[in-house]
Amino acid sequence: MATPILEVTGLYRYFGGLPAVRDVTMRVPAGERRLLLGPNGAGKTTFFNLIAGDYPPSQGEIRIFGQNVTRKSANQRTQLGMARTYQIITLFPKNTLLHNVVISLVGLRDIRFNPWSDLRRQAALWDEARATLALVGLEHLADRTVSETSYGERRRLEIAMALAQKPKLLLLDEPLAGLSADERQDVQRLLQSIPRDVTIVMIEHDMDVALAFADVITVMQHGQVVVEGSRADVVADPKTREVYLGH
Amino acid sequence: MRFSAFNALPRLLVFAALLAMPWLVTSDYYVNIASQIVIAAILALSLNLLIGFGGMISLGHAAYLGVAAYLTIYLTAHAGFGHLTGAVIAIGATTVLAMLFGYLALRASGLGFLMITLALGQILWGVAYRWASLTGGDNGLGGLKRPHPFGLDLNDPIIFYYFVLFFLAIAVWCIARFIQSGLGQSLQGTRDQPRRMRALGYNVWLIQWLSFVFSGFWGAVAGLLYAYYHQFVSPQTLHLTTSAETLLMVIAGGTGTLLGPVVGAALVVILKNVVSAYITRWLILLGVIFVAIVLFMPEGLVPGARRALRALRGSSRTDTVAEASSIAKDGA
Amino acid sequence: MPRFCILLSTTVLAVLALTPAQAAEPLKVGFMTVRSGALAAGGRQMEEGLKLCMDEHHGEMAGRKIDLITADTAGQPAVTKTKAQELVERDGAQVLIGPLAAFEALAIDDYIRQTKTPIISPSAAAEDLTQRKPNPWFVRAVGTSAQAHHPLGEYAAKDLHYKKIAIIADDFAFGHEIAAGFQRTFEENGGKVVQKLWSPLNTAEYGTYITQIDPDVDAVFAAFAGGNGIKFLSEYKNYGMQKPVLGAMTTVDEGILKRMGNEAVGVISAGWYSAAIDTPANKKFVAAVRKAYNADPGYYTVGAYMACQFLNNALEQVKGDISNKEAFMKALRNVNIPESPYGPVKLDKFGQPILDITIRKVEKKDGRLQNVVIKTYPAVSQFWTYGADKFLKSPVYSRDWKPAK
Amino acid sequence: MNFWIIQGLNGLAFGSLLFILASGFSLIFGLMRIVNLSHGAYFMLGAYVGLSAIEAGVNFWIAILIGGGAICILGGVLERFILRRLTGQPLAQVLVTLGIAFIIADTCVWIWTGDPRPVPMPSELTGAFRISHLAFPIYRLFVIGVAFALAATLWFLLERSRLGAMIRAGVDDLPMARAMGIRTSLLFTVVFCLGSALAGAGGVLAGPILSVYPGLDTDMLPLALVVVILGGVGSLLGAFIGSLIIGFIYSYGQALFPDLAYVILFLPMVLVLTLRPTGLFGRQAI
Repeated sequence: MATPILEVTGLYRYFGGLPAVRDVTMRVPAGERRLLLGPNGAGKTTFFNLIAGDYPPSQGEIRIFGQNVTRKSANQRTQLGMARTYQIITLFPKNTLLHNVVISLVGLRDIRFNPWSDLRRQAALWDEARATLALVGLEHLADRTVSETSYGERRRLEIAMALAQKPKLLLLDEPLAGLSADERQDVQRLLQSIPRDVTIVMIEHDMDVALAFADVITVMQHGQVVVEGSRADVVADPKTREVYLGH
Repeated sequence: MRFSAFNALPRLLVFAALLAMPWLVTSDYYVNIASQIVIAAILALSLNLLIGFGGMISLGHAAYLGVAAYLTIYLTAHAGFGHLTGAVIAIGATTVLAMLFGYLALRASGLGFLMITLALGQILWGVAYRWASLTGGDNGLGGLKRPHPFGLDLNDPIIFYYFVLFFLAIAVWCIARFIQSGLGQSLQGTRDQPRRMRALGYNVWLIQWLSFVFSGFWGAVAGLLYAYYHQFVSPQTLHLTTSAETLLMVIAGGTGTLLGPVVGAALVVILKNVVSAYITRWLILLGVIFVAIVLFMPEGLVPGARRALRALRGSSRTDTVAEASSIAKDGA
Repeated sequence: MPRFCILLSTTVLAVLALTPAQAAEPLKVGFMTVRSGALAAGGRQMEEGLKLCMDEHHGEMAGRKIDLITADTAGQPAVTKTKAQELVERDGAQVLIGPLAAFEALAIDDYIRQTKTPIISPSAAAEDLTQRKPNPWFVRAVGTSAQAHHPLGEYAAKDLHYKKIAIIADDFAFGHEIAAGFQRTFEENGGKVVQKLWSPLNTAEYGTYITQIDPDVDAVFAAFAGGNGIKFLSEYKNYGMQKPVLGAMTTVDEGILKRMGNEAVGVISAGWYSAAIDTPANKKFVAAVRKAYNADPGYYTVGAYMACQFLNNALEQVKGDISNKEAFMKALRNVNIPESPYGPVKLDKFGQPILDITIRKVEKKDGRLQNVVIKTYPAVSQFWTYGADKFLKSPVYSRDWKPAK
Repeated sequence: MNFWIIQGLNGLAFGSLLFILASGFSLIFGLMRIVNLSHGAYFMLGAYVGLSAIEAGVNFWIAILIGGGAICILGGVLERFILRRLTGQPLAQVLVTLGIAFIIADTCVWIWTGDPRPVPMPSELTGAFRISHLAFPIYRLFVIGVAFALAATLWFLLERSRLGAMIRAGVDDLPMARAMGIRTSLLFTVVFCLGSALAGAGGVLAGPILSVYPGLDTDMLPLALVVVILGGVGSLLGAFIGSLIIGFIYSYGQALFPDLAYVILFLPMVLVLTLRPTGLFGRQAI
């Protein structure tokens, strides 16, 4: 069996003595679409943040692409080929969409340490950013500032910034949250167009879209994994029902 | 990107005024004041790199001014080094100090960062005060003769003025490039969204540290010129009040702009040195001006004046305004 | 036409040294004081002393009107230099009086040499200004740091018969120099400095230092400047300390003595001046100060007053003609005032006054604290009894001059 | 042995003084996130006002109230008309609070002439308290007592009173406090007045030990910052323990390492902050 893209073993994270993530173990093989489900406060976002490296786990091990990254910083993990979007949108609101994507591109290039070369003159970067925006259908808004765009457009920009980095592992934190029906379809189509060599782990509450999209589903509650399996298995499992209806 | 005439004009005017200055005034005294403004402006610009573009409020920037000045005078006037060697070592060693201070200060952020820089500055002040055998203690260190680079007699106030103005021009140029460079843009990203930047693959700490060192380097250049100008340095140069004054120059002029620190430097230097001859309680006036700036132009004099100008021009030219604002934000 | 007159007076007539014509043109004197910041109190006293002297001469010296231009250095060396430039280059000052602090005087030392501007120091006491780095354009109207404390060391050993003394002093050059001068003569006369405590100039409270004082000493020599004397003495008393205190001139200077209470009574100090000196010249001076400012003159008041008198004396020697700076400087170095608040004053070849040093004791008299004179050492040189050559060859007075035993 | 006792007492007394100085600063920062760089100036102005009151014949205890009251009013006015508009703008806060500090400092030189002035001690507290051959000033013992009483009062105020409940709600989550119907606008003014009053009264109280002089403000401000940062920002307990630690470092440090006297406060601070950037008792990043 090939090395899993993401492998998490016995992961714990405490906040002030309270466990937010408890003994989570998970393997995500290459190309899989994995969905994380669970009620609010189940620890999904904390789990994401642990994988992304925002803070270290209290216990346990994280491997991406077969490499132990438990003690590696967020930016080091990104350099390995991981990208993420945020639940609460964090962009640079005063800059243009294009600029935002360029910043994303620069993150993986040595020019980020260059104190001299004018970023505005790096035509290749700007072209690539424009192409990425085209991918998510935002090229016509490239020169708008983020603050002038709609919520749905920002969501797509979030995804564009992640895709711009050509990740092999993509973490999507509620990419559909707060979107209108039309926008949902746009984003859904966008997600489906992502090639299979990108492994995706996604948190999402919209069951219809998510279930249609996912290969394997993990249900979390109280920081623990409750059920894990294929779509059909999880839907059929009584514990899933308990998690959702019990509350 | 095009630069609109609207946006470039004030800068051109300021630059022309700086160039023509010695011919506009009646006494060498004013030329010397202008030299001091220019030196203070270089220091303020370097601090602005941290504050305006990096969001790191430092209260210890006098460290680089003072250490470079001490080293320059000590090396050239007391340790027998030549002017060029002395200058290179002074700036080099001060930059190395910035590396160390950056390493320590960037352990914290926000108020913690401010306090570490303050504390490091005060430690240097204490060392300068106490290590009298090297620094002359509170009596200070003097005896430096101004150099004659390329046959220029820097004892002539006008030549000296153009000499420091040349350095200001280089500093503005380098800093303007820096702001638009990959590192500069990354720094501005870490200021606005450090966590996001990390997720995008940026080593936030390293970017801040490199910028810190870059800022320290320009602080050292200001220190070198300070030593040439005053030919004397004492612990007061390193004191918290110098750091605070520089911080106030930056904030009053407008953080995150190129012109702001220059205007702020002019304001403080003129009040302290020129206005004090006419108004005994000039310090009250300075305080009142600071309060007034906050009340009427909380973003600082330069951005505030820009805003006022824009308002005067009315809404008929909204497109130009939008562009101007985007450039201003990019770090004009 | 007026321009022609000026031209005439400054060139042709000046060469001929026809003084009456010069009376038309006022002499510009730049005065550097401190009006803002921590040293403002001393600055104000200097202004008062200077004004008194100017008024005494009705704004005229040797027949020339004096045009006094005052500048605030804020007590900062960098500003001091700018202010010197302002006075000399912009306002055309021909003579400077000031500045207040030694580090200010040192900050403009090079500038004074470059511009060859005669300067009279009304307060800066740093030894080297008239010793190892004498500036030909500089004279001082006050004693050096150690000048008054050489006699005090001898007095403590010979007259007070103290054997063991602890020194506590401000940890900066002025304190170092005072302490070293005192220690030198005290130990040469059989005493022993058993402890030296150096408190930073900005020490918040002296409890930590007071409680370290060796309980076996005969007395404590406390050398403080500015307001530190006030803090130290009141704390000293509150800690129940009984050992007698010797002070430096500035520890119980009249400028702060007026703010002290009983804790200061009995402190013996030395100085080149005391408001209680019983001579007609001083009585007249003190009465004038008391009338104008309702306070006894101290270090800064009398320093500035005397600097102004030096100027007057030198101007009279050159009959108001300052166009020949070298000649004026020579006259300034040649100042000889037989009667002054200080007593008789003349200068040595380094530009440093030779002064009567008084040993004073704080007593309550006429409802106020006064430095009552208990002994006078006449005509004391900055080199004490060592002579310039021997003195200048011995180690510089510094913090590490000689460790305590 | 005597050395350790007496320097310990010195440290305790100085730490107490620092707490009186820093408590108001900490209170204001904790709730309002305002770094009030005028705090040192408030302290100095309070001392001057108290001094003038005493010289006008008022008794020492009333003078403390007058000093505190004057600064309380000053702080309230400044909060209402200036600082209020600057929420979340740290740079503007730095500029305006330092500007106000300049104005106050120079005004003090103007009014009180710049002479260093001791604040007279109440006669019942002069002199030294003696046990065997140890002597310690009574006034300092008194200051220690005041600091502990103040700490207890502030603790009670914050933890047990209605005002305290509102302040704590505001510190924890401002929008939530507002939603719960707490008049945060008034709360801010009250807290700022309280913090200012503590500075002013503290100035009078410290006057007999520190005396008043131009520059007292800039001598004291870094100390307040050191205490608050070292203890952990906005934590009253942190400020209290931080004050005592600084007090001990100050007295033992100056006695044991006289050569380090000039840097004795800042060296440990750099060490602590580089090892523990949130301060000794701070929980969150600052």
